[in-house]
Amino acid sequence: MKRFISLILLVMMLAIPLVSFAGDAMPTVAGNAEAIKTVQTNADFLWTLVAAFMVFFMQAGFAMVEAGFTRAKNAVNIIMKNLMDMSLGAIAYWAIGFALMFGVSKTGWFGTTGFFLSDYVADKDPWTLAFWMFQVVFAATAATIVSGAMAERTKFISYLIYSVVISGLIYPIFGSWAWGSLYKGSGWLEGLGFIDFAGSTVVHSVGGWAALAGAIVIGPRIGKYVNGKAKAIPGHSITIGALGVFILWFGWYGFNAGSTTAANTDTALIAVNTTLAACAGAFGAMVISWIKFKKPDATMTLNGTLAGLVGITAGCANVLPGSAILIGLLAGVIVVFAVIFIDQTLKVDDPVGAISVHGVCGAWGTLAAGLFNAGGVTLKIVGVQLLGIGAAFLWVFPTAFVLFKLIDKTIGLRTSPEEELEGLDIGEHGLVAYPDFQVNPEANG
Amino acid sequence: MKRFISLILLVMMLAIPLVSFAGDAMPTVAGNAEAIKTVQTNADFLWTLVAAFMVFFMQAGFAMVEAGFTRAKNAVNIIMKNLMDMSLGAIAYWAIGFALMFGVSKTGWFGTTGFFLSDYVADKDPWTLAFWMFQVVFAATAATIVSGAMAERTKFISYLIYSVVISGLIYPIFGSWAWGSLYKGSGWLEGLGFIDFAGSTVVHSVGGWAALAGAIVIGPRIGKYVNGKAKAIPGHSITIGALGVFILWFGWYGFNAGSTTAANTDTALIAVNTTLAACAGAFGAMVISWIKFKKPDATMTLNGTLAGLVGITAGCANVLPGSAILIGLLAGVIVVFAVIFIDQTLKVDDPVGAISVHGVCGAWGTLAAGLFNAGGVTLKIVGVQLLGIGAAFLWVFPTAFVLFKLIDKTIGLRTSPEEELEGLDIGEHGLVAYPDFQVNPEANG
Amino acid sequence: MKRFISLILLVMMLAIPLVSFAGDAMPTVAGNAEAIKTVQTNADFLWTLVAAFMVFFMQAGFAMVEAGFTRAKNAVNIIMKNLMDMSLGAIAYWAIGFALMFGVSKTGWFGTTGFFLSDYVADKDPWTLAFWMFQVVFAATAATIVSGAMAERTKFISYLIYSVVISGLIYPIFGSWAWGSLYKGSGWLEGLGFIDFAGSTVVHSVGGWAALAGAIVIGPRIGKYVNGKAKAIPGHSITIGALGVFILWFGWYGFNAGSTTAANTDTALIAVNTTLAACAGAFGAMVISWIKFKKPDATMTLNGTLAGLVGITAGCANVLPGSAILIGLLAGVIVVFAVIFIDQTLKVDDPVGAISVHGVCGAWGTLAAGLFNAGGVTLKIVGVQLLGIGAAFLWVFPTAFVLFKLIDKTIGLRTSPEEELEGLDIGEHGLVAYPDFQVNPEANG
Amino acid sequence: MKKIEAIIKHFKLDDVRKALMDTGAIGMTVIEVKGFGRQKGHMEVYRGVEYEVQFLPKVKIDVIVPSEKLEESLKAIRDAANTGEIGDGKIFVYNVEQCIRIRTGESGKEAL
Amino acid sequence: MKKIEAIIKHFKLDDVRKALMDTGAIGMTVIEVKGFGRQKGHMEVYRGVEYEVQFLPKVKIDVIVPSEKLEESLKAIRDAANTGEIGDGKIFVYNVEQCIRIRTGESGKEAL
Amino acid sequence: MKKIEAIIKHFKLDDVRKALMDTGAIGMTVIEVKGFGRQKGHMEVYRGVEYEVQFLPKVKIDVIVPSEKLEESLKAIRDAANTGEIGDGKIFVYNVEQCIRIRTGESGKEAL
Ligand SMILES: Nc1ncnc2c1ncn2[C@@H]1O[C@H](COP(=O)(O)OP(=O)(O)O)[C@@H](O)[C@H]1O
Ligand SMILES: Nc1ncnc2c1ncn2[C@@H]1O[C@H](COP(=O)(O)OP(=O)(O)O)[C@@H](O)[C@H]1O
Ligand SMILES: Nc1ncnc2c1ncn2[C@@H]1O[C@H](COP(=O)(O)OP(=O)(O)O)[C@@H](O)[C@H]1O
Repeated sequence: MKRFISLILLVMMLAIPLVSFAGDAMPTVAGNAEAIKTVQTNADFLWTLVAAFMVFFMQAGFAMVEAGFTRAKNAVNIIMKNLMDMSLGAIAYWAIGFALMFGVSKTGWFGTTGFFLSDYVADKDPWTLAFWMFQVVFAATAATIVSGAMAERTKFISYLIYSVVISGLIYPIFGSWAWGSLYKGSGWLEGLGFIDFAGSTVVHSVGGWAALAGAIVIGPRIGKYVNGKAKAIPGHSITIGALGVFILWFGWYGFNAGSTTAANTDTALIAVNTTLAACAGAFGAMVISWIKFKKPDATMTLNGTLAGLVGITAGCANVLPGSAILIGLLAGVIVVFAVIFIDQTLKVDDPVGAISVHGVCGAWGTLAAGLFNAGGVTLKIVGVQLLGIGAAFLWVFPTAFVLFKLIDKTIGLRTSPEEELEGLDIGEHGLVAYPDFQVNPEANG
Repeated sequence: MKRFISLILLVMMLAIPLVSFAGDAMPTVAGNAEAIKTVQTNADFLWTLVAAFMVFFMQAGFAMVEAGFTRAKNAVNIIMKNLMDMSLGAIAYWAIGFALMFGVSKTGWFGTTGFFLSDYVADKDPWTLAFWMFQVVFAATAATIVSGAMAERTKFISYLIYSVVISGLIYPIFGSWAWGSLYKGSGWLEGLGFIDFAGSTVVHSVGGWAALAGAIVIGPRIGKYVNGKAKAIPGHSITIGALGVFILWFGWYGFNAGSTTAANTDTALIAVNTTLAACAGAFGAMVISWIKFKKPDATMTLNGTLAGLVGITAGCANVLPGSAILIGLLAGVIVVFAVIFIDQTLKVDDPVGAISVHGVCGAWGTLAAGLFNAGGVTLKIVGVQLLGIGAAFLWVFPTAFVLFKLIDKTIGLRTSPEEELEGLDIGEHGLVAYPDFQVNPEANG
Repeated sequence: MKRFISLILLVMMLAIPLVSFAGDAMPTVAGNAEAIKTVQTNADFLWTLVAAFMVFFMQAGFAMVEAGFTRAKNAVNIIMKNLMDMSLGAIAYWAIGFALMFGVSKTGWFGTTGFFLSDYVADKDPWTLAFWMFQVVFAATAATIVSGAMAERTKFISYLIYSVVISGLIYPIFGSWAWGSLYKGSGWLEGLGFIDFAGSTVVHSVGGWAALAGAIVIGPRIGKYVNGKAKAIPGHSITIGALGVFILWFGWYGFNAGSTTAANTDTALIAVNTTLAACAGAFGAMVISWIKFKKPDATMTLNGTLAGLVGITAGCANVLPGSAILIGLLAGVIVVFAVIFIDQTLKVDDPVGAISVHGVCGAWGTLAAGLFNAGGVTLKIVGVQLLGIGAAFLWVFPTAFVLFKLIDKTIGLRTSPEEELEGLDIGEHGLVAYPDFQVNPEANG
Repeated sequence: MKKIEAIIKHFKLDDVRKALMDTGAIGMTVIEVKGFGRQKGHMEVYRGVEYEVQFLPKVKIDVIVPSEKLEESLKAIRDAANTGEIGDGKIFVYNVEQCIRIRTGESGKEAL
Repeated sequence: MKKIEAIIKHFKLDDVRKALMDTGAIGMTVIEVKGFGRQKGHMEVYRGVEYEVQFLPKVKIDVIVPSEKLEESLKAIRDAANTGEIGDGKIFVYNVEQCIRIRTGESGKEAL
Repeated sequence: MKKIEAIIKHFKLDDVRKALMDTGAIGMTVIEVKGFGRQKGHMEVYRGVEYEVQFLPKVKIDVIVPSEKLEESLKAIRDAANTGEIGDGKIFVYNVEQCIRIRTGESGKEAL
């Protein structure tokens, strides 16, 4: 009798995973437990993938922001760059980037396994794919940041080369330092306790510093600096640019809240922080621009929104909503000064403000994730954050600089002055973006 | 023996929550039950947040509809208004709106706890955040409706003030009457059985009646009425306007189906009803405009789509699909007549038809939710619906009217005629939306 | 004693579904098992609906692609067509299409039950609604493909009639052959093992072949062929067209990964394949166009992206990522040649390349799903794939051809030459899309 | 015949059109232009950089009138376009040597 | 030299261009304009409000020709632009006092 | 008074404007045009179809100057617009019979 009961219990508790939850089999405790795990796993996949799709949609946002903030004569070119940095970047990330970033890493400096998604081919674990899907759109985000800063003067073929290198090498290697252990890797920086939940540094600063290197190497657009004074070159469609910002904001919910890569309740705090920081960023930039320029500046306010989003990206999961407002507000203020400083003092020509939004506010956000840490702040925490910020700059800026210089010396980085004056659309793609509309004389200067 | 077995069973059924479902602990029935709840909770968060993100994306839709339906010379201004009513509105809703709407309410007229999301700071219950996230985008929707009706002539600073007041006070107070009990509140109107599942009245009519007050106080655009006859002032991009409508429709699935704030199977009926009502609304408006104006009118058909969506919002969870078609169809018909009546008879200048779409069809939808109630309709049900419709008007219209009058008397509501003629973009923001393109002489009248 | 224990176990395992998981009732194994099923069902609904919403959003993508790739003078018309094929199509699909496609089918040729969603009215099974929601947006996708190919010259009323017939008859009947058993039907083609997971043939080729029939019957636009030579008629906004492509790509994740209609881990492979094929498609088309035309052609590259997506649609769940790259790459190459062949050799005027992207690459994708089948390929598999491809053409092309001929003979398919020259927007809708902007002389030819 | 070129403010277009039609003019052509004269552009700030909007948008009306209608037409335009503010615009008059209606081939005054 | 200003329908631009080139013209300038003449605008309805589209889009071709080519050029334009329908447009002729090619500084007929 | 019509390349607009202002000109009008002359269009490929971009975008500057300023103005424009490359553009001169400032009613040279 005793035996019999024990047997039953044993079967119930242990053996029955064999039966498993499926069809009409008699349910068991252990089977249920398995089934629960399966359902949770399904939910995790669901959320990770939906979030990845939203982050993918940010590509549309970047394309629209960059097209809207630059001149009509270069719109086709900007769009082609955005389309191809995703397309080539994803293939490069599939071939090597993912392996460098998340493969087994003996040194803590880069991974060495899993090229060409071979992990999946080996194990058939679908999580490899879901995780890759989420990571590839992050790589594409880092890559696409640069196109805005180098807009209206970069050779298309040269941009394609850059695109492959950042998605395949520069981004993943830094990524492995901070995020490698999310999969099979292990990075030296995460080992120190570096906080960058969704990538203020890993994605945005990396993109931003590459953009800085590119903008320096390529030099300003013709007519941007006359006798050492910065000139305004307004973008051709604020409406399209603003649409891009709204799309980015929408996608950013996937970017930040999706970085749980699990369907859990942590996502709520992240979503709220993301919202409040974006709002405060827009507000901060509007107020500062109003004070400084006498009128609430639309392009600065749009930049401020993105600055708030970049600023909260590192700390979205470990700061309180009140802090998120402060982080966003300061990001909105910082971005205005950064744009002016880079444009007028450094005389680096960044048509869309990518360096300020992603580079500078990425650094700010990473620092803020330490300073406003809800669990308390120590000197060590702040120190590691600063280390991470510095490491990103020191890794990305020089390598990107060399890359752009190399391209420049070989196939050339910049289009001819004639082509630039006429617009890259004709020169590079043989097409104008808006053939049905007249173009303003002053916009072609 | 008996004891032993009982013990085992007891442990299995009760005591084991201590062990809980985690890691490799032996699974138990009670533990499983907890775990199931957790997974369902995770799914509820997931759906509530994804839906909130979709509703957020409606901000892009409103911005595009309003920009597209007004003139190029005011596009920057419209976009700034849409960006800032979200940004300021969210901060106002965080500070006070949410507390007034969902805080503990002793009277049934407004809540008094939970300012600055203090509930979360106290309890750390993440649901507070998820729920807030869903609600804040609803508040932003109500707020943003007004910008369209007051477009092309409102001072920017005045609009900002209005924005804070509607998101922080007017909307949440009415909201507390109808929806307070969804969280900690309890409203007198919901107590009577008022049906407004996703907010035909709570969100859309509230926005619409505020828009009506604003449009009356500010008066028509220069050139809109000449010798008492309404003139046409076509919008500058039907393409962008239509894109906005598609984005709104997409976001509306989050708006309606997300209002379950739970991942359950009720969402299916809601989604189907939403689809059919939108389709029927477009169809109804197209047919009526075709009959009345000899040609299928595009802007009316686009308005009809939104009218169908507004119309089904109240009853999306309690009417059958066949009824949804009827509700949408009638909303599409109503909106055409409402636009003409408001424009030509009332002579209230509403450039995008916001009052008709949101105010009038919001009322229709709320009534329809009673009339087509799948569970049967009684005089009482209809009476309460009418009461709710009336209460919304009586609360919102006077308070908004006073608010706009106050702004008008103090800092002024309207830009100077010169600025209006030249376009608000130059006057208010020092920027034109499309500097690369020539602008049509006739569009600047 | 024994009895007692047995009883307890019995109650625990069987009887307790009566108690069920709800409120504070004592949890049981069987109750838990039920509850787990409920949670998984909720997740399935969640995913199916979110995916459906994303697929719905593709309507915005189609509208933008088609508007951007055609001239400004026809933008209102294109948008109205896209809006109404969804609106009328959904109502037609509700009334009859769904029943023909998924109703009980005695013959394997079409269903005969479930008109007007009567299944739901009878059973109240919410799955009927969730499934319908997912299917209706597929029907709308098939329908909307045609508008691009017949753009800039089709009478609006005639397009509406076509729209109802394809959504209500042509599409669902073919659909029932391949997918009927997903609900209550059973089709002859699926019975043979036809692989078309998300509809390369069922949706895209069906739309593409209807587009071919339409474009042939209506004939080329005035000025498209002069002395037998094809002329270029550039679209009016590459920016808007590209935005449309990004929206489509985003929505396609819902299209492909959502076709599981279940929240499971299969979605990961599908998402990855979809991404890689789209990227490779863009790359393939860019390279080929670069070689052939000396410059990387933007509209071809955008078509290539869509070609990659169409190409992977059939096999997204049964090929490996490496194969997805190959399938996409070839689709990108094929689409360039197909566009040129159809335009210059067949002299069929398809302004947006719909026939090539959806028809031709749909066929390619269906074949590829067999050729690259991860489970291995046999002659039989390939044979059935070819049979399905052929069946789609033989069913759709003739019926659509007859339909368009019938419309042409009765109410007329084509607008007058004067209207076509002036633009359909004025003639059909009495509105211009961009009244504020001057229009280029050359674009009106 | 004379050609009158009037460069005016956008919002005066309708008034000028009506005034001209009252003098019996039955046709005219308008063109969007940018220009400056006494009225200079204004300074704006774009992303922190001050810049001058040098050319302001104006409308140019071309109307060809029989010589004997010239004075009347000039007065009509002036009266309709005048706001008394800077930037009201300018009127220039040219000689027209010939005028042909394409459809009928008529020429001279009849062709107007 | 004479300046010919031809205001024609959009879709006739290409024919007129070809006809002019056949006469030996080697340059021309086109401008998008809006105008009305015998052909008046039409009524449309926008959101329930009737309004008149007063100005219709046309293309203006400016071509400067040597005086001896004038008649030939006028005939070429007329023949190419004529559809026999209202709104076909008008041709105006002006005297050109001087012509300079910027690149070379040539002037007079050689500069054309 | 004379009217100078200069058809130049876009990016020379600012230089020409400055050069003219240095001669004392206080107003001008610019118009976006499309044209061709010695500089023909170029071939492009759209979706596999070769097509000629026949008209290239140019800017036309209209400036009315007192007759005695004509030569100086022409020189200023030529010098500023010249790049020595094909497509630099052309300058045409016309006689202006009358000039009126709308705001004040002044006419003749004072109205400029
Ligand atoms: N000398 C000129 N040549 C050509 N166009 C001119 C000249 N002077 C003025 N204009 C045109 O006339 C418009 C109005 O001139 P402006 O001097 O501002 O008007 P007002 O004399 O009424 O102040 C200018 O924007 C410009 O387009
Ligand atoms: N008196 C005029 N002055 C300036 N432009 C004119 C005049 N009459 C006609 N036009 C221009 O010529 C175009 C064609 O004139 P219209 O009278 O419609 O042609 P038709 O004589 O062939 O019917 C008009 O749209 C307008 O731009
Ligand atoms: N005969 C003409 N009549 C009218 N416009 C002309 C004529 N010839 C040239 N143009 C205008 O001048 C522009 C420049 O002429 P082009 O011959 O290309 O310059 P260049 O002589 O310096 O090579 C042309 O694009 C056209 O707009």
